[in-house]
Amino acid sequence: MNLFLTLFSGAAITAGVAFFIAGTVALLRFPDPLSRLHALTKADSLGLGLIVLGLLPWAGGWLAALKLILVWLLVLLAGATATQMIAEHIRRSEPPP
Amino acid sequence: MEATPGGFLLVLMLVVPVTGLLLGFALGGRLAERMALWLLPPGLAMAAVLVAGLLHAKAPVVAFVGGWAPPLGLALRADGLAAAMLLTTALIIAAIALFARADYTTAPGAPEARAPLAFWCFLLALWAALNAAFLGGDLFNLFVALEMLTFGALALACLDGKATQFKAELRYLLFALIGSVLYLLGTVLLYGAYGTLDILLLAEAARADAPTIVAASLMTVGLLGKMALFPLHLWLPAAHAGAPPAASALLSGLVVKASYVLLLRLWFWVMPAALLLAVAPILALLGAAAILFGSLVALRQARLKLLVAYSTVAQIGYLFLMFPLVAGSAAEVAERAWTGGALQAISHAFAKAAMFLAAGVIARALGHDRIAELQGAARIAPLSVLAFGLAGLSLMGIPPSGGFSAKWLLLQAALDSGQWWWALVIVAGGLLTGGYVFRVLSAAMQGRSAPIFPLAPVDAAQERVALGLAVISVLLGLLPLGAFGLVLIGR
Amino acid sequence: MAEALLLAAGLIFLAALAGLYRALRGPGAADRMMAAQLLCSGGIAALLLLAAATGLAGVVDVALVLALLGAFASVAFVLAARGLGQR
Amino acid sequence: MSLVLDVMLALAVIGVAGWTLLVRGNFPAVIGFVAYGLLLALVWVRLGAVDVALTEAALGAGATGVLLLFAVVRLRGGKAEIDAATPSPPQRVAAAILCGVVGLGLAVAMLNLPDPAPSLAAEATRHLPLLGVGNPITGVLMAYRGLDTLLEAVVLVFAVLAIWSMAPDRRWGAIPGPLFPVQSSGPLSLLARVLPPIGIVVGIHIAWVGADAPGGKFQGGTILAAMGILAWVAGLWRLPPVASRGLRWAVVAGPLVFIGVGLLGFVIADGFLSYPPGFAKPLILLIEAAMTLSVAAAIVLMVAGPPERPA
Amino acid sequence: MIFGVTGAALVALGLYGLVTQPALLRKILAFNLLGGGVFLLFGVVARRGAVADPVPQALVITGLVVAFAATALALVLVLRLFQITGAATIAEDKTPP
Repeated sequence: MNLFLTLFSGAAITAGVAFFIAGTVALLRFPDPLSRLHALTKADSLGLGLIVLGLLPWAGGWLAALKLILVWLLVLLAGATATQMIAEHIRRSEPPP
Repeated sequence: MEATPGGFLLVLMLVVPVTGLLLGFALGGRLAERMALWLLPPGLAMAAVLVAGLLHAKAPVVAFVGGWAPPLGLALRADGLAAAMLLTTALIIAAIALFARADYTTAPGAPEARAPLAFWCFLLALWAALNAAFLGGDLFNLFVALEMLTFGALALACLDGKATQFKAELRYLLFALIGSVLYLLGTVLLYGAYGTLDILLLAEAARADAPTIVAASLMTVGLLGKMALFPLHLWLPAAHAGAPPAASALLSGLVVKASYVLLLRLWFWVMPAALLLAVAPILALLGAAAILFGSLVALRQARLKLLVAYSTVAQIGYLFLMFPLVAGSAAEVAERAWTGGALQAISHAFAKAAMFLAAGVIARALGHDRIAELQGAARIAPLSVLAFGLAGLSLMGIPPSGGFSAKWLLLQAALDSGQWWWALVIVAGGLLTGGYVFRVLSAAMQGRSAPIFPLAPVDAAQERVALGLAVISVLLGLLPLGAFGLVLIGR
Repeated sequence: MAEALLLAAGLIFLAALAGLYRALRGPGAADRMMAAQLLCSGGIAALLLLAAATGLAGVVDVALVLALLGAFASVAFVLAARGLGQR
Repeated sequence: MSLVLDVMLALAVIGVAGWTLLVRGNFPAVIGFVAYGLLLALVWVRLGAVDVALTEAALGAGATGVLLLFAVVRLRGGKAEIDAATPSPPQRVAAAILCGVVGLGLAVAMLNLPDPAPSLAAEATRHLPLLGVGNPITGVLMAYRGLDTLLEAVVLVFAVLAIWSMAPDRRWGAIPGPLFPVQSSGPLSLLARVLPPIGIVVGIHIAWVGADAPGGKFQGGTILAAMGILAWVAGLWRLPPVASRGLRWAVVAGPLVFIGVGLLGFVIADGFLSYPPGFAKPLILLIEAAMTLSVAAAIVLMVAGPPERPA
Repeated sequence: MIFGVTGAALVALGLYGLVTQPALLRKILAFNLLGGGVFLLFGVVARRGAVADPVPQALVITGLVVAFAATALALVLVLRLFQITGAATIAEDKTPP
């Protein structure tokens, strides 16, 4: 059981790290702001979600686990709203050619 | 060091004005003014009782806040110097409160206005901050006290809401903030080196190693910036001259002294004697430069308030002459120099407060403060001109006055310790001071015959307050020197 | 286990730092805000991993505060950028 | 591994600081500053100072960042004037040398601190059972160095009043800060409705656990303040005017309760700010509760600024 | 000790910015950078012993609050100066009043 959990966590966290790195690469390489934004938020909210998932079994207590999930939900919420606002800002300030 | 009976008095000296400020702010309007005026008598009484108790017991009063002894806890200590400064503070605050009643009163039933509320609250705030700065026994606690002082002074100085004030006070704030940061850097190094920030415990432990030397230099530069010793005086003239008269009197008379007392504590308590001996001549040299430079520039000022502010730059210089005279001198000479320095701080506080208040009254009456056009001032505001003159006597060091006693003691100590060159500076400074005070007085005395009408009526009560402060600065010189044994207690 | 978690934290942190390069370059305010956002979520992830690795009490709370204020700061950034654009 | 992480962090902090100083444009500089605060919070975690990390994240990066950001929007300085105030190259070189000397001196001093390091850790922990609190930092802030904390609480009141008193006379009694249009729909409105309830719970949680775990009034109060500011910028909450007595009592309640409990010590214990055995924890919690409210109110008001629109 | 040197470097950087930056806003920003460095030194001092010393950490919390208040106050002064005169620096006026 324990081994299984460890493997599961390892996989989830590795995947999470990979998503973060992908997000950064996207931020650095993609040509226009909107596509960068698109790639970035997906990457980091999913990446964080996977890491939280990986850490959940080790949280030690349901309160601590709840806190982890809350962190993730907050980041999701922030990502969703901020992204939309940034997108709106881009649209306003840089009209498409 | 143990806590002593009577320590509760020290706590109350902090808590009473703070509570007054909080309640005054919350209740607002006329009650803020009432609160400040009500607290003057108990505040004065506490300071007087403290001084009397100290003179009686001949030992400092100590309180451990919350019962926690240093190094873990915080100590409040009132030695002779602190007690003398506390009484000076209480007297000057009371005088300024009486002076300001004419300017910042709220009529019964009138809506609350900005300037009066801010003035009365910050008067109490500055009082609390000054008390905290004189009583603090812990270097970090003193940092918080200095920050309180900066904020309060800043708010009072900007009270008129003029752009020139904002500019001058921003410059002051930047100097003060850099000063605070340098001071804070010193405290972190001292904590790292000794594991305590209590002044007396540090005094027992201090060594002359790298962290201590770096800490001492950072803290000294920071405090010198806060008290505007030449060449870090750039912010002072505009900041002090631009403020409303009541605020200028507080800033020039008292606020710079808080950093001074802290600097004394740092060097004469905390730092090892060897370091002090090396640094004292440098400080005194800067002081001498401040005296000569400040006085010369004051002599050339066209505006009365700027002249008074540059006079502060010069008079601060005298405070530093005591460093080499106390350090490494025979006990008797050191005591004389110490008393002279402390007396200079006190008599300058009274004299400069009187001068700024008098200058404020004159400027208001004439509608300007150009020295060349002061004719008739002596007829419109005779008591204010008299107050200016008396305060000037004290600053010059003409007997009998507090300033004379102070400068005489420093002069004697300089000659007795064989450092005659400081004596020359003292004499030259006195002559230059005479020059600029005389310039103002002669301009104010002119124009006896031409009819002159004041722009605004002169408030007799305000004139009397200014005169009262000037008289105190003179009377200090009539007290027997033994009375100043107070400032030697706990040295 | 702890070492592996630290390694993961380090990698994520490095990625977020590289993203900060975008903030250095710009060009628009939007890119800078994105970089700050990435640094914030990267920081949160690194903190969660650190908390698991060291077992230090309260580190998750720091992540929680960052998550809350990160959302708040992004909103403030956009509002401010809007204000700049309008004038 | 930890060493690598620390070196990386240190380099990042210095790099971001340098960039914040040098970058053209105020807006990017503030973003740089927020990133700097975030990195510092990580550094504090690495130093094992979780209480400070919380404070840095909430107050240092969050609240200060927003404060600076609002200022950037409202300040747009003239170019010529900036050039006139820019120091000449020789002055800059002199400043660089001077600052370099200070930095070098500090580094030397830090490296020469005595070993073993003097520390009050044992002493601070030893008396904790007497206070009934588990977090030694709360012990220092609320008991051993309670006076520092009291004065600092008063400094916040000073700052609020000082900021208000900078307003023009005719604006006295008005509502602080600029006006934000009501957001009835859109992402900001959603966030401003969803986040504050969560934030308030988290803020109270952080303030509450402070007695035994990292947290406390300043951190919790800052989070509450951030939620208030969010509701304010979304137009969902109107700030009360500065004439409001309720608002003023909210600002001074914390320090007043602090002083009240302190004075109570004269009667029921050994003097000012001393707690009677057995009652230390409830009294500390009482002060913390009142202070959380006041800190939150003070921070909202400091971010909002002087009164500027009629009530 | 890495962070000790970092703190010293931040202090030097912040001080340099505070002295040389012309715009007031940037000076205030530099002051905050400087503050971060100073507090970091406190943290390093707290960390030197075998057990973390809570006293310097508590001092930092106090210091952070005071620095925040100072920043708020300075910014309001800058803002008011700007509103009245349009000035964003405290350069000496060319023509004395």
